[in-house]
Amino acid sequence: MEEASRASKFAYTFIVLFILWLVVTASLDSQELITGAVIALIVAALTHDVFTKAGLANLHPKRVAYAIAYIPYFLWAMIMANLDVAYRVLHPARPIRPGIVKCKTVLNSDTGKLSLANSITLTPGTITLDVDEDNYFIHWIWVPDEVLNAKDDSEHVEKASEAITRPFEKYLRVIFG
Amino acid sequence: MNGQYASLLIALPLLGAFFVPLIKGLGKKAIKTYVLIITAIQTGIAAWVFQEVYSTGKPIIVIAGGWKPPVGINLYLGYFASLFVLIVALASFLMAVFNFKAIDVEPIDKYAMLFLLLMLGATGMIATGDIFNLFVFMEITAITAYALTAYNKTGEAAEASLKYMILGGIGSSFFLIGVALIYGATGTLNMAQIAQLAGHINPTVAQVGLALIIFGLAVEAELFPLNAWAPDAYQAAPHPVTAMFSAFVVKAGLYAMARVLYLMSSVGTWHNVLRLLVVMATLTVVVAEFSALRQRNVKRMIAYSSISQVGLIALAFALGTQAGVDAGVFQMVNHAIVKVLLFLGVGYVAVQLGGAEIENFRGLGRRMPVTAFGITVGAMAAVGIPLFNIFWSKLRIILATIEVGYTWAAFLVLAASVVEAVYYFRLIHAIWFEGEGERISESVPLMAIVVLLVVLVIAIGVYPNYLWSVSQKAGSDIFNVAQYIKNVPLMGVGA
Amino acid sequence: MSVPHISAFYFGAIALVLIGLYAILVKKNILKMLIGLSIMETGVNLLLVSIGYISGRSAPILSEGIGPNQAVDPIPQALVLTAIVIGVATTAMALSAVIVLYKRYGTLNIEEIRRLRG
Amino acid sequence: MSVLAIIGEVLVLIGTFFYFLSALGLIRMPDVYNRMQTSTKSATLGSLGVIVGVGIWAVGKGYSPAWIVQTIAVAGFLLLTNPISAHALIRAAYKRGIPLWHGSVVDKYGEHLASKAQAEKAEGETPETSEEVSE
Amino acid sequence: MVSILKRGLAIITLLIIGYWLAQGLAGVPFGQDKMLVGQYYLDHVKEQTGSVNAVTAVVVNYRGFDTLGEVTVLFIASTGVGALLWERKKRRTAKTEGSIVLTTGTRLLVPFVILFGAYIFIHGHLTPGGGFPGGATIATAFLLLYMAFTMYEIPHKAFEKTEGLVGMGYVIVGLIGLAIGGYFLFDWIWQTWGWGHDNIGRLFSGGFIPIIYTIIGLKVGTELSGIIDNMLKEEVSE
Amino acid sequence: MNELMIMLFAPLVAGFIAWALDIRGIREIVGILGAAVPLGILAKYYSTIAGSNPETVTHTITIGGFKLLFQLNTITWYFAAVASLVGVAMAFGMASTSRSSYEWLFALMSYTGVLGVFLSQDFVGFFLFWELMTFASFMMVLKRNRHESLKYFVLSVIGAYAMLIAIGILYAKTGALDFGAIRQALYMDAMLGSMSKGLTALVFLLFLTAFGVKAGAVPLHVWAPGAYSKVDQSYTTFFSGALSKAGAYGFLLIYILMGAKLYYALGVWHGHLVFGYIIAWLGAITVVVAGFLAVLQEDIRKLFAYSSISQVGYILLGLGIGTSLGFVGALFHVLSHAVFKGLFWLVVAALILRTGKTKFEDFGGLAEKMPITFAMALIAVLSLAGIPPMAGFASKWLLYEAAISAHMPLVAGAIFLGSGLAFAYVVRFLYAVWFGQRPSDLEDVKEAPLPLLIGMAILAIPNLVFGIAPGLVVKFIDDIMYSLFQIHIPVGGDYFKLVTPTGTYNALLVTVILTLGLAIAGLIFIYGAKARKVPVTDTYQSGNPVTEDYNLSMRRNFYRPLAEALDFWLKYSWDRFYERLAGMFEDFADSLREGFYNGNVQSYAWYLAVVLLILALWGVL
Amino acid sequence: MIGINIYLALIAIATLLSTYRVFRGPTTVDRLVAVDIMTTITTGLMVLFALYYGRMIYISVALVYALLAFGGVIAFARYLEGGL
Ligand code: NA
Ligand code: NA
Repeated sequence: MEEASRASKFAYTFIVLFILWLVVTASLDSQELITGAVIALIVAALTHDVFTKAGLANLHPKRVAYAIAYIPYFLWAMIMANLDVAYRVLHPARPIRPGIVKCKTVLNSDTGKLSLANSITLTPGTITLDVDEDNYFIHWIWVPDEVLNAKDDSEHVEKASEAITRPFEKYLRVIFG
Repeated sequence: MNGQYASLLIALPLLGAFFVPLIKGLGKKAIKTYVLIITAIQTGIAAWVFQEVYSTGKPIIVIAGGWKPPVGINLYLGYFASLFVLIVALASFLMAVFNFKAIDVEPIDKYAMLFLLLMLGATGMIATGDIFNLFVFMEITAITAYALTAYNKTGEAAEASLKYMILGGIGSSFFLIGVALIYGATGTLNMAQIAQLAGHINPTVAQVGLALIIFGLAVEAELFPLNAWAPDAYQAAPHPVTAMFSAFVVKAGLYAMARVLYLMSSVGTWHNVLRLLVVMATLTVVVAEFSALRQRNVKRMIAYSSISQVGLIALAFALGTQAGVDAGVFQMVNHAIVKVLLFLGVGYVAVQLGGAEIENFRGLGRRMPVTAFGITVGAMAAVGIPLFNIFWSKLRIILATIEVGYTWAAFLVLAASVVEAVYYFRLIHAIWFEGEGERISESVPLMAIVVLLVVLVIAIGVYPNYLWSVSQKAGSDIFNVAQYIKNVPLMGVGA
Repeated sequence: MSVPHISAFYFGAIALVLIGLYAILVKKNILKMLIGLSIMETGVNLLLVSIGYISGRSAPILSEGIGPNQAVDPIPQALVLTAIVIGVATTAMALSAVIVLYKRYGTLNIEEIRRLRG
Repeated sequence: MSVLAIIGEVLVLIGTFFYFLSALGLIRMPDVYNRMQTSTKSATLGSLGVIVGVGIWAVGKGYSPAWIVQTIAVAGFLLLTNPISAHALIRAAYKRGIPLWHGSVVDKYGEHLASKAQAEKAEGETPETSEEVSE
Repeated sequence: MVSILKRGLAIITLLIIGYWLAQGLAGVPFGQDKMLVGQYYLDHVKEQTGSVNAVTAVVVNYRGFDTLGEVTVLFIASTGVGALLWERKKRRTAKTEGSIVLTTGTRLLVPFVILFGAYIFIHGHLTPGGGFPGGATIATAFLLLYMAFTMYEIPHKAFEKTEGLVGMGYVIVGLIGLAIGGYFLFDWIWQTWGWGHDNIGRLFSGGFIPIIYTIIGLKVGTELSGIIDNMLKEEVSE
Repeated sequence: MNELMIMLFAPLVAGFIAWALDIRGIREIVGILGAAVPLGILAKYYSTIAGSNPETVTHTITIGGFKLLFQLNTITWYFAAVASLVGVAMAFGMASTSRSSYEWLFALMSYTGVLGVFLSQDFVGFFLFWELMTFASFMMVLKRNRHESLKYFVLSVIGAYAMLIAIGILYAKTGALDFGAIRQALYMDAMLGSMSKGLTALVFLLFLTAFGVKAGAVPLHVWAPGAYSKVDQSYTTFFSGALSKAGAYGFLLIYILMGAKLYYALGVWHGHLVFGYIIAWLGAITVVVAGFLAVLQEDIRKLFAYSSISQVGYILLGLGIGTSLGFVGALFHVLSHAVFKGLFWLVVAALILRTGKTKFEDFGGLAEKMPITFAMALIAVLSLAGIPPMAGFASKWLLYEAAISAHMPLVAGAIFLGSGLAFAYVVRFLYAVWFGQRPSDLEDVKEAPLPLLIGMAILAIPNLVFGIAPGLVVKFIDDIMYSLFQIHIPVGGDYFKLVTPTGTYNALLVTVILTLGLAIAGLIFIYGAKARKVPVTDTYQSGNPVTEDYNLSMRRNFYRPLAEALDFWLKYSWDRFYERLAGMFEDFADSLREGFYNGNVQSYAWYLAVVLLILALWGVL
Repeated sequence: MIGINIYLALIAIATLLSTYRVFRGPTTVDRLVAVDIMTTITTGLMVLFALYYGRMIYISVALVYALLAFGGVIAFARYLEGGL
């Protein structure tokens, strides 16, 4: 994905920042809005280059829709993860079989990779240890048999990705490209 | 001119320091010149304030933000403060001249800022009328001093600075606990109002609070045994800074201690605090003089001498009498002059000859005669020889001490002074009657300062009347708390 | 001699001060001593805030229905803000000095940082 | 008491329970990797529960709806940052050489690093001298 | 043995000191109303300063002089650190690059953190906050940049100049007060011009507080960032 | 400007001018003029302060908040006049011997200091000028010798600070600093006793130390031999002739200010005032010890240095006797010691100037080469040895009478022994330097230069005048005693005759007889005696073999047997004692420094904790 | 707010357990993880207090706190990873 124009980046950053301002102030007072706009403009001018590559393209309706849909999906995943954790913590036998596995992602954008990493970290027994190009190294609290018994590296990656990254990627690929 | 403009005393050094980053690129010399100009203007303002206060006989009360005390913070530029602010500015100005020769380590722009802020800190400490504001200015002074002590970036400098920080940190923490207690008991931070209420607060709180505040300030005021940081810091700091430490930084601490002490004189255990301070001050003198006796590094030797003189001032302040306080102020001024002279001379020798070891002073009379002459006069003055300024103040202090009944303290102090006489004797002898060497050309502006200070030392020695009357007024400013309370326009909050 | 009754906040504050001082008095590593100093400062700040606290009252921000008689003393809070900044400043200075010191002496043990003495 | 308040309070209760679980995991798990597995997630979810719960509860109590906006801001912030810090921590643990628990079954990352180092070494052998000169 | 003795002595000493402090503190009971000047502030803060946050009013208005000093202290620290760690040439010492998670996270967070810092210092008179936390927040943004990118450097010249300029700005605001209202640090916006009197509780009120806090926020932000920069680098031996 | 001030500061100003100009010739003229001014003004005021209706001349200045009171009255005039006389002689001497403007500055500064000490009627002025005088004389010594100047310096500073504490105590107790008020207050307090015995004794002890140092009383004398000998000898004239009198004056001041108080506080022992007795014994010991040491010296400067100490001892002794006769003797001896010892030092100055030698063994037969100097030396010798009709005899005779009439036989014995010792050393001086064989390198020695001779003459004449007419002095002393204590002294007679309760001395008669005798002797010497050449090593020990290591002659180790006899005592030297003390002190200071400032910041933190602990304990308990 | 004591008790236990881990270690990362958990819990607690006192303005305090804590943890983690 090619980089967006400066104006696009700036506009996008400004919009995001202004929305954040609204959230933080939680107010629609005109004075707040004016000030927020001014500050958002200044900060956006200073930071848009850092903040985004895609610029306004991020606000494509499809992406926004997927992003909104992703929230409940992810929350659900997260709650499940925590129930799993509760089980492992509270179980007297402490049922764990940890290991570091390798996945591959189809995501290209940095933001997408970040989201994937964070999503992984917050869900079932997995924490992103490192991301190297498209390889994800993940600490897994219970490495399942099919991953453990994989014949070779590619099968290992395939199985692990299947279990860990794929579920998120279908959303994230749309949202972040 | 409106008295509120005395706030320029604070505003100018701040503006001056904040402006430095903008002229950073102009080079070392330009920055040093700039500092010189700022300190000169500051001296002008301070002189105006001094003139105003002494001619009208009324203090200038700077009311920050227009909030009358105790609601707002006020500066109290009475006889004492206006005198000492002038000394701070003047000493800074003279040392700004010295900077040209003595300071070569980068980054000069940072040095310049810290230099100006050291002046600011001491000015604020002396001028403020609010006890927490005192803390703030004390920290400004202290942190600047930490930075400047380490400025040369040698291991020794860092070592000295760290020692200073640890002890200063403990001191300021307990000072703040003391302030918290006093605030908890009175509900105010204004010094005049605290003085008004001091007699009525819970005696335990008052006692602990007063003790802690004095403890904290005594670290800055270099009282034994809280002064162990001082010789190291004096030795390691850049020479002009050492002179400033001795001339006004420690004085600001001393003044603050005296001010708080007398403000709280209606506290029940006040006299016990005085007695403890007398002991500490006397020991300060004795231990410092002993420590200076066989010192090989002359800068460190003078540092110890400075500490001992400071002990003498503290002793005078701890007597609890008008005579003592007057004498203490008198000594403060004299000591400032003499120590600027000495540290300037010794520092210049160290710059020219590559160190302040005693070996470098042999034959100095032939090599750098004017500097040598200045150091000699400074040394003689420090010993308390007649026709030199300190003779008068030392005499006053001894008489005041014995008058209160601390004959033993006078005994010990004078016994220590014998020691002082011996090491200064050795220095003078080394300078004039030992060693050989070629004549080195001496910087004209610096020698002009040396001569100016020598003239001051002797002029006050021969004709002390003016300075004595000034000191008396300044002393009564500290001692006469009732007058102080009256002078501060307290609005009727709570009272 | 009587046993003073003080609140848990005061107690905690004093405890922090003393723990900090203990570190300064006992630890051989200058960094640990500086940490002690910071702990002490924290204790002092806690003490200041505690002194200004008034039971059953709220922060001295007079919005959301809080009136002048429902707020705690604003002064100590203002003082603590200042004290915290000063503490940060001191710590920063101290750390820089430690960096220089370590570069020159190669040690942080205070028994070996004694070139200036006597 | 409104429904919102009840929902909010329940969320807070769940949240604090997850706090407890999180800390328990911190105690029970055998090594730093597994401790993080159990703790980071629970603490984050716990916070989510507590913070959003407070927002809902506040609205239920009749406070301004701004509460819910602000609490969501905090929760969102934690949701973004907590996994990042967890990631940074686990990476630090690995890079510091803290060994995996003896019961661990696989370490693909270790293999990856080893092969990478070998490749670099092979690559760096020939142009080593010229590189130094050019610098 | 010596060490045990030392520890023991330290503990005994400290316990006695602690007991003494406790005795003193017992005289200022916890939770009681001890206010004198404090109550005056609470009673008059809104009408006199336009600030809802009494702490802010104390910090910026009633005890503004302290705050000027406080700003100075931080400036000193920044200058002092700069002086002590000054080298002709410096570089970072970090051995590993931040992972993509951290770098991307930082990219996303930085604008928000700066915005939030600005929010904090602009709202100092309305919420608990102000220039110092605001500035610290902004500095956190730069800290994150340093943590994520080993090559990152703040724009030094711009930062130093900003530091100086906003510092001067503070003093000049005070001097304008002296010129207009007759007192150094006089809040001429609120008290002379009377701007925002009908706005108490909303953003455009509080006299010069937002101005001062903006100044402080920028100053603290740049200074702390500068300190971070200095601390993270070491000399390049040539 | 007031004449008192002119008188006081003329020397100092002249010194500054001489120093600043630093032009040979002008320097000397300015210096002599400055030194002469006080003498002139004193002469002018003689008629005012003396006579049947004496008046005082007073001047007050306010400096540094202190009121300094200067007064010319009989007693201050007397001491000032003695000092000025010596001062002028010194200036003339220095014109010949000193080539240094530095020396002119400090010599004249010390002159001002001495005058200030004598004229001050309050303790601030007294102390100020005391310090000035000490400082200036120290600078003189410092120029030539570090070790001796350090000794002088340390002891002087100790003395000065002892005085300062005493002054402080008196100020604390009386609230006054001027002599009149203090005297009054202490007189009142003598019976009230609000100032305790212990404190009174302490003040006395402190003053004793302060004045004892300056007077060179044993055991505080250790600075004097070195200091007197290691300066320009013309200056020693003043140093030993006038400056040491400040110490004696101080003892007098003790009587004036606190005599009654001391009497009541310390009481009487066997009919003598206890405090006076102490002073008398101090004097007696000084006379004897310094006398012995003088005898044993091989260096003429050292000899006269010890001699000076010994002679000032007489003054203390006289004052210590405490009777009016004792005072008369002491005050007279102030004058005679000043003139004869001053003269001696000028003679020594001439010898050193012309020969460059200082050891007895290097001198000989100079009477022919320096006849005028020799004549002067002869006057000095006679006066010092207490041979009539010189001033020295009169004063010693009076002291002896005083001791006898006060029933202090041991003290009288000391006077007697002291005179014998003095005789012993001056004889050696007379012979070894002036007579006998002249070493070959002294053949070209010339007579002393004119200014030096004038200086000698200035001091020689009073030796004769007051020797022949001691009544002149005694009469004046009577005025002093009356003005001080409202008593007349029990000495009758006229200008030439002194009559005491126990004896009579007719100076004129003695002079006439002696002149006749001398004339006869001179005739015999000129016409009858024939010079006889003897080897330099001619021994006085008939029969003993002369060896290199036991080689005694008038010029070398003359009194070595005496030294050997006194070995048991000489091996204990105060000098060494003080030096060891100082060494111990410095070691202690070092360990204190190393121990306290041990470099470990944790220790320093502990100091803070300990102070907090003390505060806490003090608060808790 | 009936449950406040229960919440506080749970939070207190959690904090206590985390404190144990801070002191127990054994590795520095263990301690840091525990600190991180504590900061997260504290953030929640602060928001809870905002409700307890009925003051929305406290929420932004929690946010500042969370932010600073995040910065601190990241800095420490990066330091442990291989210097800054
Ligand atoms: Na986390
Ligand atoms: Na966190």
